Amino acid sequence: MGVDTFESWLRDLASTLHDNAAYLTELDSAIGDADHGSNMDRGFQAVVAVLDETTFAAPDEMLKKAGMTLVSKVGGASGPLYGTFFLRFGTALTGAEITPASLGEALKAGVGGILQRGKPELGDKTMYDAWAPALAAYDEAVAGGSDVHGALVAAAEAAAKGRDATVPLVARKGRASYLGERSAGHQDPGATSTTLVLESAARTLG
Amino acid sequence: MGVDTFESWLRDLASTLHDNAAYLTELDSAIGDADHGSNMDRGFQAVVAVLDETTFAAPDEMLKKAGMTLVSKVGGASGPLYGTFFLRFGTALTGAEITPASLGEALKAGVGGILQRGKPELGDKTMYDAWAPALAAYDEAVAGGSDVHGALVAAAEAAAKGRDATVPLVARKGRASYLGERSAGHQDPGATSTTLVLESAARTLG
Amino acid sequence: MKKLINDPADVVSEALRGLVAAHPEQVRVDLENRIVYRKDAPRAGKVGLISGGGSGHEPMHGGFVGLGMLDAACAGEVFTSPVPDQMMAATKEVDAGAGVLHIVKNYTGDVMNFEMAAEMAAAEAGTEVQSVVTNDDVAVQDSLYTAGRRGVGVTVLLEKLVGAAAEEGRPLQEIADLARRVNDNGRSMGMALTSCTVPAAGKPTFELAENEMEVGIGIHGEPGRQRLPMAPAKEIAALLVDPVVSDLPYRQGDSVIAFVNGMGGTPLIELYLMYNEVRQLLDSAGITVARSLVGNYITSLEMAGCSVTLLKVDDDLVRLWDAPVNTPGLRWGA
Amino acid sequence: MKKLINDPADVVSEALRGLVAAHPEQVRVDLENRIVYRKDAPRAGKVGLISGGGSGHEPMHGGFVGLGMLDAACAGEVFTSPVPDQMMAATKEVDAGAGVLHIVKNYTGDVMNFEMAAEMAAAEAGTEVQSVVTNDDVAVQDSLYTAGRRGVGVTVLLEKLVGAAAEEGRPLQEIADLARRVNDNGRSMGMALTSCTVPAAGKPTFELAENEMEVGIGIHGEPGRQRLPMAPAKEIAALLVDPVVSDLPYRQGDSVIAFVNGMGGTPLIELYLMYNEVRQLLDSAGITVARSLVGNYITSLEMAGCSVTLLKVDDDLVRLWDAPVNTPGLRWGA
Ligand SMILES: Nc1ncnc2c1ncn2[C@@H]1O[C@H](COP(=O)(O)OP(=O)(O)O)[C@@H](O)[C@H]1O
Ligand SMILES: Nc1ncnc2c1ncn2[C@@H]1O[C@H](COP(=O)(O)OP(=O)(O)O)[C@@H](O)[C@H]1O
Ligand SMILES: [Mg+2]
Ligand SMILES: [Mg+2]
Ligand SMILES: [Mg+2]
Ligand SMILES: [Mg+2]
Repeated sequence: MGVDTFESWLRDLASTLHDNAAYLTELDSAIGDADHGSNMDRGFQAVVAVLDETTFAAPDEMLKKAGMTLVSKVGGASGPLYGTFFLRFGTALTGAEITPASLGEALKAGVGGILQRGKPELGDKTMYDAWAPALAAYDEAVAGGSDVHGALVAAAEAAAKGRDATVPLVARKGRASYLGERSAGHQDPGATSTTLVLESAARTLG
Repeated sequence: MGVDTFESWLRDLASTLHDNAAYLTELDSAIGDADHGSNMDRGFQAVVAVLDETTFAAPDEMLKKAGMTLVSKVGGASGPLYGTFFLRFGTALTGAEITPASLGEALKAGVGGILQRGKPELGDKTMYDAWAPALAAYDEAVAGGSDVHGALVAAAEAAAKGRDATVPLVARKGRASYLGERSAGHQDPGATSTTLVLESAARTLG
Repeated sequence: MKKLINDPADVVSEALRGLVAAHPEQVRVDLENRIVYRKDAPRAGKVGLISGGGSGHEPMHGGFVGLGMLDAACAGEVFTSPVPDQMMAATKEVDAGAGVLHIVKNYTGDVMNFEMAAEMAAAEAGTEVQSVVTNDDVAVQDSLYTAGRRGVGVTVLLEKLVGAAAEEGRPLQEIADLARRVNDNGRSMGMALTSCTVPAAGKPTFELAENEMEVGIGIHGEPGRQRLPMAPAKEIAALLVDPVVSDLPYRQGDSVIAFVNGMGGTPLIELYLMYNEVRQLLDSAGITVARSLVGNYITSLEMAGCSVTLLKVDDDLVRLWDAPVNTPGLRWGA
Repeated sequence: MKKLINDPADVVSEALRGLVAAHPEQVRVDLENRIVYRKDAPRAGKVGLISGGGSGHEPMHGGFVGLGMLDAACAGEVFTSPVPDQMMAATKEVDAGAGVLHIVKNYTGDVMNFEMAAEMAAAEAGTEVQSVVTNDDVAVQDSLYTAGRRGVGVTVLLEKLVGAAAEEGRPLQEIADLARRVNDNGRSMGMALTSCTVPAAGKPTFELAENEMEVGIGIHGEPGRQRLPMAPAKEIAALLVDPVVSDLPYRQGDSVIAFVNGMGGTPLIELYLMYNEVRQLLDSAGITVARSLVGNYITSLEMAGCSVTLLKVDDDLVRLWDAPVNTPGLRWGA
């Protein structure tokens, strides 16, 4: 898995987020401020612009640059969260041979960044409700002998379940928390975009 | 025809205008500023309040007071116009024996006040388009031997025709003039209230 | 109708109570007559400046009472000119011997009611009254045979400029001449994205579809001269600026005060965006913007939309513009 | 969606262009970074004050840049907090050696982005940065386990008061302490009559029926805590004032700045009417209104509605409130 593989992930993800921008914003309208789709789209369009004009020697450089680009272009809650994810994810891959295990470590490092910035706990109705089961599923798959692709497919499926499980929750973090009980019955936009990130990874990596 | 007769006119007119307030405002919405009904209603409610608390010795005093009340309570275009009408109408009746002819003179004096203040010309799409034919019809009826009641019925019918004839006109005076060609196809609110004034007179005077 | 009101009949008097409660250092209010007075009116030796009109145009006129602007403002019902009694009471109250100027927007009702007040004040108290009628709206054809053009945005600029001149102690005739000169040099044009609802009427004055706008509106929630398909800000700016510029006309090298006014329901972010467009049009026409004003100053209840006013100015007018003003709605240098 | 805009993607930058074109004496703009700077920043010896946040709240924050208020404001996309690069650039630019205070409204995104900027500025330029996070919205339960209360109306008052203190040359720690004291003594509550439309989203964030209102809203067009049947202004005032008063709590004999804020689409006549109601409630609670502010200062695009903010003040705070301020959105004494 080289630079090209990761580039195709980022490009696939950018076009997926573009196609889902209105949907993500719609979800954010119900329990947030109607911008999650435009935020993600703006950020990943900027990542694509960077990919278009830069040649990267190694995946870690490309992923770190993607993270920095998200931090610089997105704003809101998702900018620092996804930005830090990619920064830490890329940093963790520096110098490492890419194996199912090392990729799992890198994912964990990325999510560690999200935990540090946002301090989400499981059940807060945030993107972490998709990331946490995804990490667990990935590790379990790898422990069961799965390759990167298989582990990512398992992670994406777990993320989707985590995403669906956000629906009944009363939010405790992010804007949805301001709604109190009224946040229940709506799917978290960030958990939805996280699922798109992992589904795209499952399609393109490994 | 004494004070009581004119008082019953003013009271009948007040309740007629109250019942038609929404309709007059509706007409004023199309080509004006959506207040003609509330203006007339506010003014005539104030007139009724004056009637309730004051005993008038003669019709002219009562009518002049009604005019001053309209001037003081209505504002807009209709306040000075109807206020001046009743002021001049009352003044013209001072000391006069009330006959079909003297009442006709008084109506003419009232409308003279409207002409002086508003400088409307026939066809400008204003209340004058109802007043002018009404005056002519009144005089013609009197010349033909009609009594006050008969002459007022004729005047009210002519006013209604004049009112209807405002529909196709392009306004040259009042707010409707700002609409230019778009004022055509709408009935003038003031010509409508003028018709109500005369219909009420025909019901109650003579 | 959804509004932050109680009984529609009480809107004007309750808002006046709020105004004086919020600005006790600048104004006092005669609640019975619905007159907002400058706190320290009458001012010895100063020409008294009075304006007024229907309510629903806030901050105009009550918000323009205070040092360097009006001495009194008479508030009518929503969109209905005040009655002569109000203007007469205000005229008597602010006359400090130097006479009084009535600033009247050109609407049949306003003109007639102010006229009656001036006649009454002259007859009763011997007060010298002059009137200036503003009529800057180029959407309406000016003609002797019609009601003529409406008075809109220029009224705000005029009240500021003439207010500063009156503060200097200039005599009534000079003040009145200045007011007429300001009116003659100003032009405006407005547009609406939505209608508005007169509280007593209870429903919108007109209906506009999602893809339509009204161009050539006034400030009374009335429909405009034309209903056009909705357009980008850049095109709307041209629709407003072009007829204004060509009417006076304003020429290359002219210096102006440029005023982008919100109709009440349009947020500041859009007004600044519009000002950016207007400014580009003026720049390319070679018209210099000496001063600018952007915000909700002469409104039409909660109508969304805006108007553009240009006023040709010389150094004297710019100096008067910069002079201190201390009112609820406009304040600087004090 | 009907707005006075061109491409939704250009709304923020075009509005910033308009802002600086309209107020060239007060501000300059870094268009690339979307930062509004006080014209003469940095000011030697003065603590630099920076705020910022999503756009759509105009005049906040760009309109509060100038003498006696902010040195810089970072504008994010509509309702999206700005990015760390902006705050870092602004921090470096306004630091005159006395350090910089970041004024941050409590939203996850704002807090995280400002935090990253402060870390980066400290690491890169050695700038001493303190942050104050405003969280005055009583509609939201404060708790360690949640995102906590939102920062709303108090932010405006804080920027004015702390701005005046910074103008006096007070040191960073004192300024930061003052800012925290102001935040601790302020509470707010808001309501909406309509939703608003984020330009990039193209349709209203939520739908409200003709007989409904949202109570406990923030400033991002989000639905509130409760949907209630529409009510008269008097009842709405009580719905806002009661939870505010009982939260701090404000007590009989307390002196406050009372702030009735419009959400953007509500005209001034209604805001003054609301202020009249709020004032009566405070009067009967024995709370003294030392100063007041009524108008559209922290808005939510074209949303109709209002919020009430109370801030308990002592003589020192009143003096800071009265100190000169010269910004596009708030101006007196200068
Ligand atoms: N403290 C947090 N920790 C983790 N994720 C969070 C946190 N706060 C918000 N989020 C995620 O961010 C998403 C919202 O992102 P976005 O709409 O782009 O930002 P904003 O809320 O600033 O408008 C939420 O749906 C949620 O998943
Ligand atoms: N110059 C005028 N002469 C005669 N009647 C007029 C004139 N201007 C307006 N009107 C009448 O006044 C009516 C409007 O009255 P109203 O709505 O109460 O006042 P405003 O136009 O000030 O809102 C018009 O329908 C018209 O009949
Ligand atoms: Mg969001
Ligand atoms: Mg009318
Ligand atoms: Mg009217
Ligand atoms: Mg956001």
